[in-house]
Amino acid sequence: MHDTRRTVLKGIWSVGALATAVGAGLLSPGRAFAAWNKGAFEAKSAIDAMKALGVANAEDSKAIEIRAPEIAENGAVVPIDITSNIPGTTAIAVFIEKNPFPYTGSFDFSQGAVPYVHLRVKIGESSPVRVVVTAGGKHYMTAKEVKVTIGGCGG
Amino acid sequence: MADPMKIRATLQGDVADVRVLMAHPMETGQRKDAAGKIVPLHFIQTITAQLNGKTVFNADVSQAVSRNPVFAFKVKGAKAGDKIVITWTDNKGEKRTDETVVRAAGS
Amino acid sequence: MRVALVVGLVAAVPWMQASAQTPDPTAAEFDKFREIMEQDNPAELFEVKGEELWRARRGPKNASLEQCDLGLGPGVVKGAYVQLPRYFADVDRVMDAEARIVHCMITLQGFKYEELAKQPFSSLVRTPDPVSIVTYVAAQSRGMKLAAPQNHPKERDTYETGKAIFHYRAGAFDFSCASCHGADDKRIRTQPLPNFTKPEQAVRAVQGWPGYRMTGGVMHSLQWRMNDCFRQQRFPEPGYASETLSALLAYLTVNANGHVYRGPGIKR
Amino acid sequence: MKFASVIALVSAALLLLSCATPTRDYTPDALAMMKRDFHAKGSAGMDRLNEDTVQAACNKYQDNPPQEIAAKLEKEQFATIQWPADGKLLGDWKAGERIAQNGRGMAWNDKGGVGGSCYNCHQIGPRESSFGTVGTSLYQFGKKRGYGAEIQRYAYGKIYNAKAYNLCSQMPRFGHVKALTEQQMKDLTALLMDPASPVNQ
Repeated sequence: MHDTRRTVLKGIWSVGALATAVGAGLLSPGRAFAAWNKGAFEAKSAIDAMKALGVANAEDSKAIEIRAPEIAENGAVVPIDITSNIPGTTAIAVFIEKNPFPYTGSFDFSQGAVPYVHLRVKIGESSPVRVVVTAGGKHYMTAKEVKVTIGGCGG
Repeated sequence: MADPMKIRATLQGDVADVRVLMAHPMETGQRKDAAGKIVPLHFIQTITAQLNGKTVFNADVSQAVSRNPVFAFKVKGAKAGDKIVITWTDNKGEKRTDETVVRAAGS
Repeated sequence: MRVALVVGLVAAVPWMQASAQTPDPTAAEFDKFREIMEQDNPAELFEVKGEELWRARRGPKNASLEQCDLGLGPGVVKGAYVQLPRYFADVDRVMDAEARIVHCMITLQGFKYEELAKQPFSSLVRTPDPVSIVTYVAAQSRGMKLAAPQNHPKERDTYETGKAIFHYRAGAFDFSCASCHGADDKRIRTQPLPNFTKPEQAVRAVQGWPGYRMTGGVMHSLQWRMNDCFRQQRFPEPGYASETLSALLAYLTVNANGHVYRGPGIKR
Repeated sequence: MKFASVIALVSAALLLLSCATPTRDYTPDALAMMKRDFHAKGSAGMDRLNEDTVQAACNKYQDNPPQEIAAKLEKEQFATIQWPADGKLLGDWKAGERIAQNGRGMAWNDKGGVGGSCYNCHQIGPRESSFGTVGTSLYQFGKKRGYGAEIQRYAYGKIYNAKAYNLCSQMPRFGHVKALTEQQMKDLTALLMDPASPVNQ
């Protein structure tokens, strides 16, 4: 996806668009990456979102660890830990395939940040959680199924 | 104005374990209020974290992140006393910045 | 008919034994991730807010709550929560933490009970002040042992009354609190039901409250938990911060005495 | 089961010893306190705090009434069961599954559309893994017991008034309190007793 971002940044018109966005306060000046990818976030399928991000050609990798519950106690708050053991990892993107808008977020690491992130997400129904890692301009992926159940009255 | 974040940055060796709690409704735009009216989309879109002024962690996220978001990440090469500054921006243009210092484990 | 019933029981027994012997894998999975959730708990956001509210001059009397006596003397917050409910001579009754906070908001700050009781529970758009305050107060007892006192005769009486409330069956479905929380190894849907009549399980009535509830993402106190149990018990509604709820909480907390309270938690 | 309840009694007794022995029955204190503190809300009126004869006996004897009292009251409860006039006890198991899944009904915030809350407490159909364990498993209910008229009657009667069979059962009396209609109870009976129901596969 960072390929896409870099491409966007290199394009003449988009530099102007970015400057406008910075000027409008939508982006902090310290943020060196492209704007929030509306097309990817509004895609209704994971594959369309991946295409919009330019990561649709990812290859399977065992070097990505996803720690998430097999059965989530509550789909409103599902904890996910992601670690990439692929050298040179610069970004991790998360897709919850069965959600209405599968693309959930991208996390970029620079200046010593370890390619690890913990986040908590809403999962509407049992779904694979797919993770795409960007490293050295290439994309790698893996997935883990999370089941969502009906709870009781308690808590 | 948005409520403050709660940020914890603890040193484990030379890696700072940064954990942040944010107060935000993360509305999906699909929920109805008591009167049956759709509550409009309202969610954090971007998060930026800096260590001593250098951007180390950037996130673009969707409304699928849980209400009152929790994130954690790790930064290598940090030391006690380093400054961590985190900023989020939501889809309505609201913004919140908070900071903390990296602490040695157990202090 | 008796024959049919016996058939039913016999058929059920092997299955029940199986469930008693093998630990529930679903529950084990929940517990594993519960720990991760507790590590970073949005309840802390409410704890911070509650502390601000405790210190701020508010209400018609423009006073803070810093002179509120939670049982250990005016202004003492540390360790107060684990020693509640307790008897208070100024009101001649046993009060739980939130009931006492509400009492202080009324007497010290001049708030009206009717106003506080109008919408006492958190919603997606609003967290009532006493909920944040009780979260702050509870957090100041993190890591301490539960020690709800049973010294005053009224504390002992209240415990026994709470116990009787716990076991009282009535209403459209013939339920008591004990219908769900009076036996071991039961669950509703996938939610485990602790047996609150036993000390080692009674702690689960107290532990994790006030709690950040994942459903809806709101902060709830034990006042809400008791209220919602009575709703599902198909009873009429108990008054907010009423003596009935203090009595019930006294029964549950005394049963759990001696266990370490881990502070505000996270709930399904 | 008996053994477990003995253990429960013993541990309850130990608990009492450790917390000063009660000198009397506190139920009247409890009821007086609740009557003072509660208020009617929605469909849940204050009359719900009053015990009927069954609840009173179970409260008085901690769910373990003497045999003769239990037998007499169970007989009374059995007499309240209104059997379908058309003599048919089996409805539509598909509708029954929906009723079994629905946990609404009779609480102060419930408005119409009452369900049976069955999965809250029972394992029933094979496809629903999110089931409670307060009640016994009903999976293969008919297959195990046979599909005869007597078992059909037991299933319908138990749903209608569980207290007719076991006075202090924790199961609500769905027909007796009019939580479920005759058709709904037939549908639930079909869920348990129809050989085509997934419960019996």
